[in-house]
Amino acid sequence: MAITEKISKTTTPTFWEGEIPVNYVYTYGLAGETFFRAIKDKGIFLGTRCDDCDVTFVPPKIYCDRCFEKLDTYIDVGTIGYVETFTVTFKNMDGSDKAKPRILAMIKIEGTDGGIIHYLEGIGIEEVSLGLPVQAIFKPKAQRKGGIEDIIGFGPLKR
Amino acid sequence: MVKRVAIVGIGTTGFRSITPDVSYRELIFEAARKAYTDAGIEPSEISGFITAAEDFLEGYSICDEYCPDQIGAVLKPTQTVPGDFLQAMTTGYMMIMTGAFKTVAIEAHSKASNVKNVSELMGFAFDPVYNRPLRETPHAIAGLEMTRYMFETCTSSEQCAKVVVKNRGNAMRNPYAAFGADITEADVMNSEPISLPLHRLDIAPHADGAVVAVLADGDTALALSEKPIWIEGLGWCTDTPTLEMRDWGEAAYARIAAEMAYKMAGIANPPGMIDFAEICDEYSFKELQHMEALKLCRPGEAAHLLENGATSFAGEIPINVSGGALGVGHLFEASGAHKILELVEQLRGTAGARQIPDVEVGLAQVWRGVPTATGAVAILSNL
Amino acid sequence: MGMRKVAIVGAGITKFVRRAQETGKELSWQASKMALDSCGLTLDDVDMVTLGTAPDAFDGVHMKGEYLADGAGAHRKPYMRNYVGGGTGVFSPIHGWFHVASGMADVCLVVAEEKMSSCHPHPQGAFLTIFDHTTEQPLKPTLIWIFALEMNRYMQTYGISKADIARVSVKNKGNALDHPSAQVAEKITIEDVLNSETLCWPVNRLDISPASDGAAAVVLASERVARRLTDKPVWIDGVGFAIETAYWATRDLSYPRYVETAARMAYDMAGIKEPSKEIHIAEPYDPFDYKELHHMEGLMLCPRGEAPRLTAEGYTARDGNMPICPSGGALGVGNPIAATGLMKVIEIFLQLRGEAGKRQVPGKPTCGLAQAWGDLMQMGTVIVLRS
Amino acid sequence: MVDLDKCELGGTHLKSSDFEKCKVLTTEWTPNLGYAWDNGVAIGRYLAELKEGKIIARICHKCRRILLPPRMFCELCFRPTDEWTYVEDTGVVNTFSIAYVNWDASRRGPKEPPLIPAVIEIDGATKSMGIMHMLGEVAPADVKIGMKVRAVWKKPEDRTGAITDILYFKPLRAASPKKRAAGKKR
Repeated sequence: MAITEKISKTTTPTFWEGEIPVNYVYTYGLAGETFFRAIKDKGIFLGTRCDDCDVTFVPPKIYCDRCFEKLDTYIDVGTIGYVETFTVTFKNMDGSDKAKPRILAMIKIEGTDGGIIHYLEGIGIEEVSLGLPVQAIFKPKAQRKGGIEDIIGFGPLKR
Repeated sequence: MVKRVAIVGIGTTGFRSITPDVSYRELIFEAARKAYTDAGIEPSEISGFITAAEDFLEGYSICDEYCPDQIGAVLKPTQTVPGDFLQAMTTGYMMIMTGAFKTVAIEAHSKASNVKNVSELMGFAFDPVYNRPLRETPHAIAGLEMTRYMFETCTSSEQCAKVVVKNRGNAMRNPYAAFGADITEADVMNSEPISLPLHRLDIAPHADGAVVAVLADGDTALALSEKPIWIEGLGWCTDTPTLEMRDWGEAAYARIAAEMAYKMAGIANPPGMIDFAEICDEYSFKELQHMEALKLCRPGEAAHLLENGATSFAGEIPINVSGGALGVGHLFEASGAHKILELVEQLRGTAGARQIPDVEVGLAQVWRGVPTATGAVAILSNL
Repeated sequence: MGMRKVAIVGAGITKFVRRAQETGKELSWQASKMALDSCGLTLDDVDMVTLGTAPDAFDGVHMKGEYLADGAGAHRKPYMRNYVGGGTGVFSPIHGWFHVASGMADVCLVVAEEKMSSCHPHPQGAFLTIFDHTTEQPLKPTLIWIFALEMNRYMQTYGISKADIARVSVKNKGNALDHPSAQVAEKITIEDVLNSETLCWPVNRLDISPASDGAAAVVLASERVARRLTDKPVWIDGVGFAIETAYWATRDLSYPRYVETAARMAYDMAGIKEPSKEIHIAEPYDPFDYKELHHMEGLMLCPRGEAPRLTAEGYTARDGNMPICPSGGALGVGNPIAATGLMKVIEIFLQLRGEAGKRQVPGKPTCGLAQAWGDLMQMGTVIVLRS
Repeated sequence: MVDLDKCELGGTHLKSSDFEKCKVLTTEWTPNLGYAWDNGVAIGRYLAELKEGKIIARICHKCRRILLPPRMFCELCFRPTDEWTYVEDTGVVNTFSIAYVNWDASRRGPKEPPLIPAVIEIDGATKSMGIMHMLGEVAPADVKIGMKVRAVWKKPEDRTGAITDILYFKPLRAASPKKRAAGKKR
């Protein structure tokens, strides 16, 4: 025993409640600004590419994180991708139950090394498989504000 | 020149789901006092101190302020490593290897029970622009990893559930553990779905507790301790924090950290050289994924080793005999501390009912949890 | 002691601004890339990375070291974050020194970042929760209180006037006019400081450094690598750090004992016996103007209570006997906490190499130090550099 | 050669109007970071005694310090502390400030008097064992370092077991300059 006097009644322990009362406003950064403007204005995904490392970044970065070269050429990478992996989520961030379970997936954008993490829409749980081709569904242009929520999700590919 | 570094003392409070009887200061003091008594040293004689902690786990904007008093570090060279205990221990190792520090004390603790909503807190670690607005639970990221891991290695959810059965069972032999239980694979599979394929029981529950360890250079270690536990290998690594660019099936951070630690320890054949391991099982599948990343088996083999009993208490390479995070409790930045505690007890031969006979080399591995891709590896020996 | 020698061989920095468009990752990359370019290295040459960044409550990301990793060059590398509150910026190269002096790394990239503007409406809000949650926060304190309390005690103990202290702000904001990263460089007078808004007496608005976004980086190398890379390595000859009790209200607030303890450790390592003679140039941490004076005394660069007089006599001016904060300091260049500390290390690095441009002090200094302070006026970090 | 003047430095400065006019994309977040910290033995007792209108400390028999706020271990001797002792609710002002800003950097309104936070060395505790608290019933111009003060407690029925059970400390021999207290900056 390291301290010589301890609490010995269940009615004695108390706690003090508090919080960290802060709010945040985040800028999207140089790459993020370009990426989300393209979604908002044109409904397209942009990436950046490092030819030396043979890597295409989606979402784009202004630098290659492998060789640190500056990347400033944005390329349209399309809105089609494949289910890299998925999960059926039952909980919200605060731990509460979702009204109905949703399928969250990592969509690898075709021809790139990155993608988008978002929901699958219009696809049943039993229909999902890894490698399933899907396509981004955007909110109508007028409702888009520039953010990940401008994407409703990814639905079945209609070639 | 300093050639070797050893652990010469360790102390812990043990781990419980709540600790309403003590403040964080009183909790840590107990672990520190035990560690210094175990090492036969007073904090006034220790050259440096490190606390492994993150601000928001403590509920402070600058948690570093509150680290010195309860570890005896007032007016001493003291720092916080916002990372796992294993990373802090690595810093301590480097400090001693510079030749400027003879002894360094490392502290880590968890008061997870004091955080009202751990899920929200962990969600606050998401990228604020690309990921956080979806308001998904952090466990969803683990769910994504699990699906991909199972796909790439042909592993089933039922096999992952067997990790939980093993580790909670192991914890029954560990007096420090908070969550020992005799459960079945069906209990895991029937528990509440959280983010399928993850069920409630696949996820390590949180626990409170503190651990303090004292490191010393070789000469000091031999003077202080009859059985110093030597640090033979260390590795640490961070893969991309960008979820969208991540390799979802493989734990690259663990593989690279292990390669580094094996190289340093001169280990060419890990399964043949490592007697036992404490590896991160914050989620059931992580134990299997990490075994493969650590090259304790080939990709896809971990589940078979588990089913053969090779990783059980009496198996060829016991994994998480302490009960792991699933059985002991998830301890945030003290996760690695608990693993080092177990390694030290096993290598000293003081692990009681869970003592593995004749062990000489043990491996500890941690992962910092969702959404990170950061991990560390330490290899200790009693030789 | 036969320790491995460690040199600073490259440096990079961003502008310090009140609100940056770049994310913290992008700022980190800008500074790190510049640092690597400055010594002709690529990311491939970097063995290990350490990142210094102060509270998560500024950037607004839990475990922000993890979030910033790719911008700091950590991709699949051994990477750690170091953290000692406001002392972090000067501690970062100390943590980097551990990496190289231990023999674990030959090249270590040291990055420091802060994006305070994410915290709204004002980053000050993040400071309420640095106080003890149970025994102090219910009083709704602000960070400025604790400075005001310390400044008042310092003034009272040594009979120092507000004008004596304001002179530091005038000097540093003026020095910063020559720093390309500077956020609040201007030519002001003592009266401007004294007439600026009283926030928490005795602290006025111009006694305080601003909230800032920015990043800085240095490259550390072992002796073997350093000699190959440059004919002007700057050696890390001494490091020191120390923390005081968290029970801050029980301490002597008129003197920073933790800075003295840290300084003694660094001086011992560097073999410095008479700091006021052997140190030619110093960058003590100046988030508040009186802090520069306080820290000069803690660093034993002058007797206790004497720093204001030396400042008034021009001793600490850029062309004085001992230039203090020739960069412009936190008061002039800006104060993105961790990045500020590393900016100070970079300033000494440049001054010792004779590469400080318009800020270059006369007399070819060969020994300088940078110092930062952090937590509840509690943590001292000191690094001694020699050319 | 590192030449800051010749390098193109990063860091793109935005004006606050860039945010207000939505010239840049932003996203907002209010984290839900709530805590219930265990008070434990020492602070638990400290708060319980405050509710009774008393200030309690712990004694370390080795260094003979009387520790306030109380702790179950002596951080200098690194051993358990030994016994409880009550200290006075009077003390001496070690230092003070006169605050015109609130914790979030917002300014206090024209009708709100400035706050006077202080470090108060409590009588009966070891010399220099201070706590931070507020001063009241005193004009800012009359506050002096070294001034003797006494706690003004909330009414017993209003106390909750908190540091705010003490409303503030007032001068021991108050010059009762209550009316002069408001507003005037030093």
